[in-house]
Amino acid sequence: MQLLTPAGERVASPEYDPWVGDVDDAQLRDLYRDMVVVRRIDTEATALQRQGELALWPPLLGQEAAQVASARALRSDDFVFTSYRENAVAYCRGAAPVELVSVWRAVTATGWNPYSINMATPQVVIGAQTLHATGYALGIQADGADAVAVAYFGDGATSEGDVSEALVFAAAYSAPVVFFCQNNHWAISEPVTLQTRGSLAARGSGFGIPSMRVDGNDVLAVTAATRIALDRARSGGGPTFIEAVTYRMGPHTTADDPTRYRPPAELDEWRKRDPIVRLEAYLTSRNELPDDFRAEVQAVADSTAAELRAGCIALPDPDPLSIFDHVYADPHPALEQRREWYAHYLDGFEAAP
Amino acid sequence: MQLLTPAGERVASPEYDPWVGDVDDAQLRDLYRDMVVVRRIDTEATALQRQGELALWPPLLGQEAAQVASARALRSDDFVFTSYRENAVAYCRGAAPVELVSVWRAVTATGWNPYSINMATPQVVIGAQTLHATGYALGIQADGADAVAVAYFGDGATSEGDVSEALVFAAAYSAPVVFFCQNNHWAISEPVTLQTRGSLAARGSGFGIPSMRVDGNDVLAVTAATRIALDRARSGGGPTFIEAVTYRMGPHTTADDPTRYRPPAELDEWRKRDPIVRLEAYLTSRNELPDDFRAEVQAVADSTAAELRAGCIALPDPDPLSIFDHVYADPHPALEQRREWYAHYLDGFEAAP
Amino acid sequence: MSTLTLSKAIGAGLRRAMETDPKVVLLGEDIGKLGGVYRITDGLQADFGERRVLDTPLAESAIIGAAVGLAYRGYRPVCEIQFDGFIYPAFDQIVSQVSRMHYRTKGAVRMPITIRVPWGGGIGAAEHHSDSPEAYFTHTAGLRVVACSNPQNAYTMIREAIASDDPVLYFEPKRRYHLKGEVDLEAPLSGQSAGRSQVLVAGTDVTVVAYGALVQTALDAAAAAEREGISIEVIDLLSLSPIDYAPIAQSVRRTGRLVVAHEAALTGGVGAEVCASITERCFEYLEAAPVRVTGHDIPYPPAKAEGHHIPDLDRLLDGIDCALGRPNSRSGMGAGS
Amino acid sequence: MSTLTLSKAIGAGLRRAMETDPKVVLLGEDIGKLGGVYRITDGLQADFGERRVLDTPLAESAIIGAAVGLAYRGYRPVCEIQFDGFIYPAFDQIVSQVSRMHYRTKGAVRMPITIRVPWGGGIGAAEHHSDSPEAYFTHTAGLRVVACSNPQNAYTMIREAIASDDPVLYFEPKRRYHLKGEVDLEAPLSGQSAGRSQVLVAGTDVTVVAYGALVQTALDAAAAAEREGISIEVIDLLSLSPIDYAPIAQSVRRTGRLVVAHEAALTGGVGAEVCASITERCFEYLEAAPVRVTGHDIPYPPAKAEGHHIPDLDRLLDGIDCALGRPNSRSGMGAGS
Ligand SMILES: Cc1ncc(C[n+]2csc(CCOP(=O)(O)OP(=O)(O)O)c2C)c(N)n1
Ligand SMILES: Cc1ncc(C[n+]2csc(CCOP(=O)(O)OP(=O)(O)O)c2C)c(N)n1
Ligand SMILES: [Mg+2]
Ligand SMILES: [Mg+2]
Repeated sequence: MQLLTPAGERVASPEYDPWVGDVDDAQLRDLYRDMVVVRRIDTEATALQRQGELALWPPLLGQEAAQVASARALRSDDFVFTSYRENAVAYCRGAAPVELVSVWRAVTATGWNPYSINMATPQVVIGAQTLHATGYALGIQADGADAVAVAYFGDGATSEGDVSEALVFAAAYSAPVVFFCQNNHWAISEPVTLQTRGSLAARGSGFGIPSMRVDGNDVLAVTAATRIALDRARSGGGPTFIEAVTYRMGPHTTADDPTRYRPPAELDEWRKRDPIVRLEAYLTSRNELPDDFRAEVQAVADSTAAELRAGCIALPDPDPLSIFDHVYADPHPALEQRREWYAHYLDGFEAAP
Repeated sequence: MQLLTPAGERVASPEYDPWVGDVDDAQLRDLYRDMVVVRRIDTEATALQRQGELALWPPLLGQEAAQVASARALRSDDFVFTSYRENAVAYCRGAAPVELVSVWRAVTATGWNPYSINMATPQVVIGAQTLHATGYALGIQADGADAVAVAYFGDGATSEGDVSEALVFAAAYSAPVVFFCQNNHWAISEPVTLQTRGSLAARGSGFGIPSMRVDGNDVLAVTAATRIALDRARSGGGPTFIEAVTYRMGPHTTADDPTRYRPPAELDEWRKRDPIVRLEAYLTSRNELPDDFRAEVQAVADSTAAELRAGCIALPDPDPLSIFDHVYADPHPALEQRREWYAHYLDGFEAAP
Repeated sequence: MSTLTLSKAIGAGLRRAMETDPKVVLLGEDIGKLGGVYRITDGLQADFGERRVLDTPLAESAIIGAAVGLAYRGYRPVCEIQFDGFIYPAFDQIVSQVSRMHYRTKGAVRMPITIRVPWGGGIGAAEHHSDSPEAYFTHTAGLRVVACSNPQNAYTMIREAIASDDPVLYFEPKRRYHLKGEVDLEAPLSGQSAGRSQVLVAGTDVTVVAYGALVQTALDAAAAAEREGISIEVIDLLSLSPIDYAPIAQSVRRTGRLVVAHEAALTGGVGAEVCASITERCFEYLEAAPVRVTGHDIPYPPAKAEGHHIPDLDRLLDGIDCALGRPNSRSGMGAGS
Repeated sequence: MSTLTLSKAIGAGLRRAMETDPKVVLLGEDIGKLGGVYRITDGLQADFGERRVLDTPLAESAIIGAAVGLAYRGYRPVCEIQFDGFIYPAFDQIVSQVSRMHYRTKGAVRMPITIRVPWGGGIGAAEHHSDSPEAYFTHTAGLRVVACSNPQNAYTMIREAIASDDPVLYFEPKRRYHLKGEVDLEAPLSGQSAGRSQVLVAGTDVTVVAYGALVQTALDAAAAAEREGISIEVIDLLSLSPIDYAPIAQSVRRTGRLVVAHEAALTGGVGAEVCASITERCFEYLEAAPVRVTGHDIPYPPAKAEGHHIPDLDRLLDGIDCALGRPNSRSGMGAGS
């Protein structure tokens, strides 16, 4: 599915247009702003990593449309479970800039309280979160609520047994969950063709789940697909599988060197389909991207980046004894004792001459 | 796909008939004999369990066509990985009757040497063997051989992550493996509709694997499907997924009581599609099931059952110290020492007055 | 007071928990209409409906992973793993998700998940139906691990497990499912009791620590030893993680001798931890090295030979003799080198 | 002799094994073109082809399960698990299949599978990239478990692991990947050496047992203690299952004091087993309770705090003081009750 061509031309679609009928230029400009800001966040975080302020960073460069458009389609009471690369999703859910990087600075286990933005902390174990989303959806169902659980995951993740099991469970119970797969063509050094021969959307269908394949660099297509899926889930229609076809334009993480495995021509090809450029072209063609708006967006991006940087650098190292916090919710005397011992041990150093 | 109706009428199929063109009445009688014998084995083993001679038995009643026709389509150098219910497959591969029950008498970990009949020992962990078959197929591929690995598993198994991962791997490498799923409609007390909304064959397709749904109680259809799959695998075409639709007419195991969960009408319905009755009807309609042949078959079945019973009852209890055998292939002094200690411990009882 | 079997006591505890808290939901294979292969959940789906007692597709990782999501949403899922040997497909979800989510979210997200595991050997079962995987979980921070041993504690502990805001692995000794006993259905719950080991028999010569099915064997051993004039103190761990060492240490300070018994393999089992911890606590009081009476370091053998694998009364008495320095099977064998 | 880093030594060992035996095949995520995230397999796919060095789909259970099938067919698969924390999805295949297949088939089917695990903390990594799961495997009969600690033993032991007809978990201490050392590429293999612990420093006052990354720390501790006039004997376990107790017992009979160190959690770790086993063997020789210096019973913490979790030189020296009864952090704290 494509509603905006790479050149920024609007393609009519009798089937999908109704789903984005209300998306006017103002809304598109909002999406544009989000995308520019998250790209700026991404650049800043990468820079912070290069400067030694972050231990690692997984850039989302190129996946802005897939993440922003899908996240903006959600209601605040929907609940999102993601992998580690969905920083734009977290931004749209309301995470503060510094909350996006604190985990990558290795000073905390989580950047935010999941209940404050209705989004779980990033999941590092590939695919595991798809089951959490499915279970959460069972809870929504039991509550009789009309919220939706959304699972974000990558093309590589589709090979993990957990993802297939999540599809099985979701289908079995018609659970209100949206499986949002960002096919960014790579899982570290492995091309998507190693994970599947056909499309990933076909995978979803095989589990009896309505599935869509959309241009993930097209904000309108992603919006339409996400809305269709959410609507189905809210109205008791069960799960949907969305394959958003996009591209990881950067390295897997800042520790990765894609030149070892990726043909440069491929990247060049995808540069032409840059999601921001595309929306820019469309809005420009409609004279809906005036200079003052661009300037405003740039200002927001810059100030967000500055806030991110300042917040990041100011993040304190964790208190040594905090490593004993929250292992258990109920009291645990043995661990308390260990903490006391360790405090005593540390005190020994301070006491030492 | 169906080539023989439940009433035993031959249905022409331009697509599949060529695959069973050579299956003449003599061959059908052979399949008939196998089915009758394995049903007799099944009955005898169930009786042995009721009499306390076996700890447990998983009957295959109703699945004779699916197992016999597929197993008889294999070459001896193909390698088979099954679950616990494929006793007819083991019989066709050449397992002696007593070898089918020795594990269920709990006196040994395996009934046969896998290399003697090119079939792995039954797998109890649901779905695990599908990965073994896939790995074996990678070995065939690396050897440049044209053998095929075959994985048998149930409808319930399709929900396990391992089975999905096996499909992913098989597709990724175009491995010469056949996934033979016996959809017998139940996984203990759970109907297949809990495991999937659509057909299971659709599941295979979703992984990019050519898939077929066949009447599993129809020896001809099963033969055709298996041959198509084997031919594809041998000629470099990669994996195939076969859903053989059949029915578990008995309990899950002798420990199970299906009246707790299964509508009796369903069983009645499937009795009308009994695979043996069907082939009987077809052969009888062609006057190809003379009384003397039926008598011969009955004699083989009875003598096989007698052999099974005699062999079963004669099986010795395991030697106590044998529990230390084969834990490791290379020497393991610590375990040797433990064995010595335990022998010494046991000797103490004999020495005691 | 009611007389119940251990299995019925668990069922009664589940029912009670479901009545008390609408957030308690059950997930597992065949737990609905069938009531589970051991009928523990018999009647619960009929009474509480399909939304609270979920027959799940055949996928253990998903059972636990879905429970994580339900807990995220404020539920208290109780998962049944059909047999001990089928918990491994869910291992990743248990050790990387269930055990760490509260830590990962700095306490924001609780994981009040109970994982019920019909457990252990001695029932003549097929492969993978007699495993003792408890040590994998006691080595995993963030989990609590308990093992019931009689109808009363089975009833109380399942309720406590469900009431705990932490994830609890609840091990049920299959071969004691039919053990009968008086159960006080109104016995008070204790937030602490999950961590409290219990002295069942007072004694002065040797401290015997057991849990699960072997508690009964330890009681038998105490009776048998008594007839020989040896006084055994029997302690039921009840909680395997954390272990409440106070009663054990007190006991060993008096007896000077310790025997720990379990069905699981010797190497790296719970016995190793108990022996090491008690040696740390009671070194000066020990009159002999603590003794472990355990399964061998072998895969679970064919059931006809299982009596040679898992410790029985004789093996335990032999271990007690060893702790007492009396003639025993290890005498003169050396303990390796 | 060549000077190699530990990581290059493993790569050299893999290459040598592949040259020697055409049945050796490699499986793992990103091990082909990329050469693995740690570049251990760098260049191997280019030289041996895609049929012998398989980049696999992203599925750990399948990597191990496929290796089982390859072993069935007569191959010797070497699997790379990308990071310690990602071995759990394969847990079922490892403990229910790999470890038991030889037993299950009464020796007919061999499982010469090597599972390489980049392992442990201290590298500032994200969650699940610093786990120490070795005790799960040492508790599992049918597996062998080894841990290398320097370039020479890394090279020799990977070759031995691949040559073994048993499955071997091969743990690679990530934070020592860059450790350089002389490697004799022609050093003889020993069918036994996988089970042989090694005395690295002779000493008389305390026996310190370590493995993997902490061997280096133990050597540092021995040097530091020596400056204080304390003589430490350092033993590298090398094999965690089985453990070769002879050198340790001999040492403890002389020193009377034992310290065991590991990064993994205290409870149920390898240290518990070593302490229990050595107490069994050397009870009369022990002058103090064996001491464990280990990670805490917590999930792996954020990396900026990892130095407070995994033992370092000071923690080890503190443990040595404890074993010697010298003033130390535990003095006056009691060991719980
Ligand atoms: C269970 C597990 N195995 C391996 C890894 C290591 N790993 C981290 S990211 C990654 C690739 C993921 O690819 P994909 O799902 O396509 O997501 P993307 O990185 O492209 O966003 C791998 C193999 C992991 N984190 N978890
Ligand atoms: C991993 C695992 N989980 C649970 C079980 C318990 N169990 C044994 S058979 C069975 C049902 C299998 O159903 P299916 O795959 O349809 O095979 P069938 O019994 O119908 O032949 C279950 C749940 C098991 N053996 N392994
Ligand atoms: Mg990707
Ligand atoms: Mg079935």
